[in-house]
This record gives sequence, C-alpha cells and structure tokens, in this order.
Amino acid sequence: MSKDETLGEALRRQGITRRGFLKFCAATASMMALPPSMVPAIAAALEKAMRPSVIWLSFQECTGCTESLTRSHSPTVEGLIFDTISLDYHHTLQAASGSAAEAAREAAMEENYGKYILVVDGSIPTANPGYSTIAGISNKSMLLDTAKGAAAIVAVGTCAAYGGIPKAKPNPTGAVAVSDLIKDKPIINVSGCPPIPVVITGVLAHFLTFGTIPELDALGRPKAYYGQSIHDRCYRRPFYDKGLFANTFDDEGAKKGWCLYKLGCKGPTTYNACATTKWNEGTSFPIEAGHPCLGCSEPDFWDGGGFYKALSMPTEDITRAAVYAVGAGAAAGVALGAMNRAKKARAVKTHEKVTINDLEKGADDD
Amino acid sequence: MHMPDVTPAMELKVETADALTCNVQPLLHEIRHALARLLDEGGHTVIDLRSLPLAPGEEQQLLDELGNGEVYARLHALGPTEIIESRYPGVWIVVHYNSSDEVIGKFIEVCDIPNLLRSQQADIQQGLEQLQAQLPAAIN
Amino acid sequence: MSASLQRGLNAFKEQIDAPVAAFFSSCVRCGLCANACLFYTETGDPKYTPIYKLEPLRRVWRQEYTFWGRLAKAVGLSKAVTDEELGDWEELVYDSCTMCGRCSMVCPVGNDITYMIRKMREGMAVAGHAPVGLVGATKRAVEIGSPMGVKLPALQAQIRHTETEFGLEIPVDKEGADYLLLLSSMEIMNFPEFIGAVAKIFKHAGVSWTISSEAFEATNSGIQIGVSEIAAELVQRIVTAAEKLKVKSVISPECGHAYMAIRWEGPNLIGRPYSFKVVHILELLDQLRAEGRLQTTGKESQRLTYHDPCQVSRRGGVVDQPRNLLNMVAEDFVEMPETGTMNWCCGAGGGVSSNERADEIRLKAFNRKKQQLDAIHPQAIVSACSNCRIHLEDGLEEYGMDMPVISLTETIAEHLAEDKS
Amino acid sequence: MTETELLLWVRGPALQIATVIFVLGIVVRIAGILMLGRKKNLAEARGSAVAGGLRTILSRSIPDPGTLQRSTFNVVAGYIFHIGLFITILLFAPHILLIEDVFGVSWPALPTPIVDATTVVTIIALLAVLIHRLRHPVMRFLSGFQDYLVWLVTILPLVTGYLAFHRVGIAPPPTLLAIHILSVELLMVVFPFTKLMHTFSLFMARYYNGAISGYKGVKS
Repeated sequence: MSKDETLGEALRRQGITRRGFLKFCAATASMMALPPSMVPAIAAALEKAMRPSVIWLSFQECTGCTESLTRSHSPTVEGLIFDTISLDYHHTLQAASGSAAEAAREAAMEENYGKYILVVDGSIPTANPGYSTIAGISNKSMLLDTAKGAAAIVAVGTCAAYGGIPKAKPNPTGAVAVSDLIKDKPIINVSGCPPIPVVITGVLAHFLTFGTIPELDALGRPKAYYGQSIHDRCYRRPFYDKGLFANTFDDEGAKKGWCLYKLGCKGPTTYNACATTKWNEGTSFPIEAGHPCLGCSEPDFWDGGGFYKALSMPTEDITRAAVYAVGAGAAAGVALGAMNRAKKARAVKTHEKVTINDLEKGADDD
Repeated sequence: MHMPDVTPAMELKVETADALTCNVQPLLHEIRHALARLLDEGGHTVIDLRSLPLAPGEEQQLLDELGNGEVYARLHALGPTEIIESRYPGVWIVVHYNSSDEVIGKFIEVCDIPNLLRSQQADIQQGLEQLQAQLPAAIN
Repeated sequence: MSASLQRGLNAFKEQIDAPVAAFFSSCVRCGLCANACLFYTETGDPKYTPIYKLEPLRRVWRQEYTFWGRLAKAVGLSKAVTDEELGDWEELVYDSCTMCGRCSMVCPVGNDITYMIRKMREGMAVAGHAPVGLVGATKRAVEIGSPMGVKLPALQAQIRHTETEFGLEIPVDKEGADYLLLLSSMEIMNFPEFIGAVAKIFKHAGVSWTISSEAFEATNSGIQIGVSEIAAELVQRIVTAAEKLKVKSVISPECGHAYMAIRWEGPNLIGRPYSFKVVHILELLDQLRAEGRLQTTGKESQRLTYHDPCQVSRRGGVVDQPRNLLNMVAEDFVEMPETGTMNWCCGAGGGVSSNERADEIRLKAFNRKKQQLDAIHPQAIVSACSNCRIHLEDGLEEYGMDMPVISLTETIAEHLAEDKS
Repeated sequence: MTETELLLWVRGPALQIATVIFVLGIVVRIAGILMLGRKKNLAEARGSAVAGGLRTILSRSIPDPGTLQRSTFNVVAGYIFHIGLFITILLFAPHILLIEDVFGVSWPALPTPIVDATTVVTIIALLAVLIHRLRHPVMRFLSGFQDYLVWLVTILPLVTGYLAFHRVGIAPPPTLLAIHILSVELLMVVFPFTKLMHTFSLFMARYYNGAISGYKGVKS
C-alpha cells in the first residue's frame, strides 16, 4: 500500500466492494460512538482519507493495552483500520529490533514530520532515567524527541494518561503522565486499565476520518466515550435508585444482580463506555460479571481509598476519633462545668440581702 | 480426623430481573414512531443497539418482541452480515460479523429496504466491466 | 446599700441554671413567640418579641457560662452588659410582659421564656430597674402588709359589714380550723362580696375555716418585682399564721399570682416544704362538688364565658375545676376561641397593674381579649382573679363594650340550694 | 493536590478533624448545660415532672392551632425543611453506608429519586425561609450574623450534594463529591458553636419546659 493512496483506493485494491465499504463505515461510526445518520459523511471522508503514519511508544507498562487492542480483535474491522494506517514503530509488534527498529522510527519521523500520530502507552519515570530505557534511550528523552514532530499524541491507557499504577503511592520511579511532560501538542487521553479496544481504534478512526482530534473532556478524554459515568449508563442503576444493594459477594442481592455500590463500586465517579460498549465483542463488563467498577479510567484510581470501600465511606477510622472526642469532650465539659459552678457559687456568696430599700439607685446616698 | 461434609457442587444461579433498565418498551415506541414516519415522509431511521445501556437478556427480549418476518438475507462482504425483516414489515434487524463471526455491529433499521441489500452503483459498474471482459465479442 | 448594675449582673449569674442554659442554647430565632404575645400582636413592634426581652440575660449567660463566650469576654471581643441597656430593657421586662406564659407554650424548641423573665427580674430589681409603681407596691406590701395599703381595720370593717348583711359568722383567728382563707387587697377593697360568698358556701358545705388577722393578704409583690427575699418574707407571714392556727390547708383566693406565690413558689422561697396544703378556692369548690357537698339550684340564663387567669390555669394547673363548676350553674357556657392553657392574658398580670406607666400599652394589648370576645359575644365574663376582673372591666370600658365581669365563687354562692339535708 | 487526593483527604483526615470538633463541642456544650444544675422543687407536686417532660419532648413537635394559623409560613416551611433534612441526611443510601461504617447500625434507604426530589424541595424551602427571615419584621429584627451563617452552612451540603449527585457543572465528579463532603464538614465544625446545637439541646429545653409544667399538673 503506497503512502499517497487514499483509504477508499486501498480498500478497493484489496477487493473490497462498495457494500463492504458501507458496512465498514457503519461499524466505524458505531465504533466512534457517532449516530448512524453520520454514516454517509463518514463514507465520504474515509473515501478520501490518506493513511497516516503512526509511531507507538511503550514505556512503563504491562502490555495490557496492546493486548487489549490486538488479542481479541484480530482480524476485525478495527484491524482494517490498522491495515490502513502505517504503523511504523511498535516495538512489541514489529519484527525488527534494536538499532534497526530505532532506525525505522527515525525514518518514519523524518518522512512524516509534523503529520504522524504518536501513540504512547505506559508512564514515564522521572526519578532516574535508567529505570526504563529502550535501546539505551531513556523513556523521557525518547518521548520528548518523538513528540516534537507529532501532529497529535494519543496517550493509551491510564499509565500514559495519568501515571496509572506506576505512579501509585509511593511512586518509586517518579512516574508521570505524558501530559506532565508534553505541553505543546494536542494530547488525547484514552484512559482505562486497559482501555476498551474500540475506543483506541475509534480515536484513530476519528483522526483518520476527520483529520482532527475528537472533542475532549476536562481530563483530556474523548467525550464520545467518556461523556457519561458508568453509573449513569449502568443497567443496575434502577436498583441503586430503588435502594437495593448487594451487601456481600454471595448474598441474595448479589445473586439477584442488585447494585454494587456498597461493595465499593466506583461507577458514580468513573467515566467510561464500559456499560454500553462492553468488553469481548459487547459480551459483558465487570459490573455485569458481578464485580464493582474499580474506576480504572480515572486518575489515581489505585489510591482512591480501597476498591471495596463504598465511595461515601470514610477512609480513616472515624469511630475511634469520635470515641476519643467524647472522652475529651466529657473531660473538658466537666472542667468547664466545674468552673461555671464555682462562678455561680461565688455569685451566690456575693449576694447581699435585698430589702425594699435596695430597689432604687442611690437611695441611701441621698 | 473428622472431615466436614462438602457440598458436592457449587450452585451458581444468577437471577436477572425482567426489564431491568426498562429500555425495551421505549425502544419499541421509538420503532413505532419511526415506522409512522417512514409511512408519512419516507424517513429512514437507524438505531445502534451498541449505544444503549441494556441489561443482560434485554436485547434478546427486544429481538423476541420484533420476531422474524418474511425476509432473511445473509451477505458476504468483509465477513458475513445478517439482514432479517422482523414480523413488522419495514423493521429490519441488521447484524454485522467479522470474518471470525464475531459481532461487530447490531442495528435496527426502519426503512423499506436496508441500503446494504441494494446493489451499489460502484459495484454494478465494476460488475459490468467484469462481464464485458468475460465476453470475447460483445455487441456494443 | 443601693441598687447597682453589679448587683444586677451578680443576680443574673445566680439565677442562670441548667434550664436557662438549655433554653438559650436552643433558641433558633424563629420568632414564633412573638405571635403568642399580646404585646406584640397588638402593637406589631418586634421589640416585644418575648425572647428578645431576655437579651441582656442571654448575653450574661453566654459571657459567663459558655466556652466561646468566656473566651470572647477574656479577649475583649464581647461587650459587657451596661446599666443603660438594663434601663432600656425595663419597659420590655416589666411593662410589656405579664409573665402569662403563653410564649412558653408555643416555643417549638420548648423554651420556658416566662421562667427566664421571672429570673431576669431578680437582676433587674437589684440593678434598680424595676418600675416605680411596682417598687411602691412592694414597699407597701412589706411595710403595711398590703400592696394597696389595706390595713386590718379595713378588713374588720368589711367582715362586720358582711356578717350583718348575710347574717353569717366570719371566723377570725379560729385555732384548729381546717382551712385558712387568704384574701387579696382587691377583694377586700373592690369585691368584698367575695367574703360573703365564701362564708355562704362554707356554711352550706360545712367547711371549718377561718381568717387570720395577722396574715390575710394573699398577694405577693415580691414575686412580681422579682425579689425572692421580699417574696419569702411575705410568704413567711402566711406560713407563720397558718402554723400558729394549726390549719390543715390554706386557701388561695381569686387571685392569679397569689396562687403562684403561695402554692408553687412559697416552699422554694422559704426553703422548706409546708406542714399544710395549699388549695385554690376553685380547687376546693370543685372538690366539694365532687364530694356532693355543693348543691346548686337554678341556672344562669345569660351566655357566659370563662376567662382563665394565667397564673391559675396555664401556670397554676387549675383548668378543669372552673369548667366543672360553671357547668353546674350555667345554661349557656361558651369557650373563647383559645382557652384553658392557651387563653390570652387580660394584659395586667405580673405586676403590670401596679405600674401606671404601662397603662397605655396594657389597654392597647386588651384588643386581643376584645377579639376573643367578639368571636363568641358572651353576655357576661366569669373569672377567678380580682386583678383580671378589674382590668377586664377597665378594658371593656375603654373599648366601649358593655359586659359584666363576675366572680365564679360569687356565681356559685348565688345558686346555692337553700335547704341542704 | 489532585482531585483523588482531595477526595481522600476530605474522606479521611478532614472528616476526622471535623468529627472531633463536632463531637467534642457538643459534649462540652451539653455538659456545660447540665452541670449548671437546678434546685429541687419543694412545693408539693400535682403531677409528674418526668412524665410532663417526656410528654413535651414529643408534643412540642406539633404546633398549637393558633400558632399554625398566625405563623403558617414559619410552621409549614419549618416542617418541610426539617423533614427534608431528615430524609436527605438519614434516608439516602450512601449516607446510611457512612453511618453504618461509623456506628455499625443501618436501616433501609429511600429510593434515590424520592431523596432527589426531597433535596430540591428542601432547598426551595430553605430559600423561602431566608427570604422570610429578611422580610418578616420580627425575624429580621432578631437575626444576626450567626443566623445567616447557620442558614448558609445548612443549605450548602444540600446544594453541593445535589450537584455531586447529578454531577453538574464546574468540577469533575470526585471534586464535586469532595466539595459536598467538605461542606458537611464545615457544618459539623460550625455546629457546636451556634444555634445548630438546638438539634440536641431542644430535647433538654422541651424536657425542662414540660417538667416545670408537668410538676404543676399542666400539659405544656
């Protein structure tokens, strides 16, 4: 596939019919969380879209994001998107390694300077550059170097987006998010641990289709996927509203599929598309499987006060504080009370007998 | 040593309440409105089932409500696609699969015929060219 | 010795107790007490809001008995109560409060505001901020034995007159009698018929009773002005006489605050329980009725209503007895819209009647009673307090209403069955 | 401080601080009231002070007909916002969880939409109460800084709770939740030093009132 071929041409060359292309567009619209009425516009745009160059950098990460993207979805329509893009560097997926791989990256950067998309997964250690290096290059300098010529950066996964688990307390590597180091490029945070695969491809498809980055929320995430909380779109929400909760993982409420709020579900403060897009080809998502949401697409989710502690519960021992306060209060109260009693007793002692001659001011003085 | 009785098999019974999100009825009404619009103005409506929060079983409930009508079509374009007319003429259920038979999209279309069923202009053109190439002495 | 701010504030400190602290801690400034006070409802002036009348006392409580108040006072953040302030409050605490207790009945957090007014007056009086009229009455009570200056000869004259008129003996200083009857100066001076009525009823019912020549005055200016020592001295006179005559019970006459003084405050003022009982005349009459010792004949045909004296009913607990008695002799007894423990004051209790300065506001506040009466149009008002009677008459005259105000005891006496077997 | 750190702080140390001030303050106030004591009544009782006191604790929740008629707005709005506060504080599922965590007791929650609607009604009632306080001659006359402060710290948790529940506006959800919890902590800190104490002291006030009357055989 040559670099100046449009997507439409590339697909036709692969023997894909117009009907197949329309199906591809419908699936892409669904993937981008766009309404089906947008399909004709998407078809027109994709027809003319040029295949972009993509460089994928993996830093302090577990490869879960790449797994999420590749493992369960091959071959798929999203796969086609990847066929369409030019994935010029991905050290987990590419055959080349070592200096040959780095040469490929540098070549792609040079060739597509200012136009390529940089995808990053994993957080970047800042405490010591030696904590994570690729071909002897520290993550930080590789990111800064590669970001220079990027048209946009997609931070895939919570580690790249917000620091994620490497940044969890006590953050030994001084891990930071992409957005902590790069300030002058558009950054799209595709958070999640891992993110929903279609969200990754959806963002790429959006860029491919419209040549722009999608509308983002305050945390830099595409609103199309992160616009609503898990809680708001959760099929168990009616149970929350009715006040029906599972109290343990094996009680009647759990078996009946009641709300998992009491078991620590972070759905109310977590924004992601799990409840509608779901996982594994739309099969299920954690809450459907009976486990509370961990809030993995939110910053600092690992340090959020316990996965199984309900959001409204205190994170410190309040009972003990209250008991101590009662004790201290009783002591202080008795002390104050004793002072008051002494004062009142003094007042009683000071009291001079009142006679009818004491009822007027200065009656004696006259 | 006394061994306690072990329950032979763990029973896993997950009950799902009926119409948990209560989204099935509103969807059916939406389809009804779309059908009326189709009759009056010829308007074409597509509902993406992936964009809706549905409880386990609710999607099946909806499909059961719609039932199967006269048309069943299976296309092969970038993997199979099933297009079924429901028992309500004009209401179609369109399910796209990839080449591994995994569902990649599920839609309800309200129209006289889903666009995907029609032969596409570009494909006809291509077909014509192929046919012409097939025939050695075509009469122009 | 003379009155001074310091003595006043010292008295405040002495008076504040757990209930006062609980009350001040609970006030939410909802203002509901305003609408329970006739001085507010008839003037519309917010300064007459009952709880506001306690402001200086509240500040002393805060400054002396709460943590933050003490702290604020220590660092000079809160101003001490001044003599001038107490002067400003004199009118609120004495002229426009009859200690009727109605506000204490409506306060949603349960503040007994009247309880606190009574305590606040202890400080006001020794700070020299009691009304001149009330000081005069108190002096007369202590020095002459009656706030109106009634002396024994005046009583003896009324007794002789009654004995002649009714042909009955009025026992005086009869040792060993069951009951010692007290009288209010107002009864002696304005309603001497009361003495005859009681004599008639007691003869009819066979009650053994007497009047003391040493302690016949039931009223107690001490509890009105708010000087416990004086109040105690006045109570002590009665206790001494009652013990000397070895009576079983003392009868409080038709007077509201007298009942409060002798029945409820007395033992606390003298610091010991009595060796005798105290009953209100209506309590005794109702007891006689219940025992079948009180037989009446005929009924009042006119439309009657009953005005509850605040200290007898709401603050005293004698509520059902007058109704039982009225039902014996009234054909057409109607209650006012708010009655019993929720009755509206006549406007002259709690020392207001001894305070000429309060005449104007007292008459203005009477409009509340007028509205109550206008709702039922009685032909006569029955009551059981001479002070109420005088000021009901005064108010009715002021508002051009023609309606007699009569004593319940006297009404019963008029209907006594002639021949009792 | 990130939003999660803020939320953790308000759910942890800040809540501890607020709890200590709240509990300590209340205990000091109650001890201060009780220890002032009162004299034994030497007059012969006509009725039971204890029975009268207990009776008034309950009966004072119902206004007398005259007060209801003359101060209708105060009574009705007062009822609405007090019941509203009761429902929103004690019958909302997440709040019950907090109580269960601290005290180990719990009870059934009301359906969320009911609590939600109650919150709106309560906020409206509190706004109406403020307007009334500013306009009614008696209430305006009696009101000082503390009365407006208490109003503010009372309505804030309702408003912030509503915003956090619906996740509207200015800040991300964890921050909204943190702001809500902070506003409650503010209420807790202010509580012992203001007329908010009436929540506890009114039981004493009503008891004393009822006991004083009950001793004399009067139902107050």
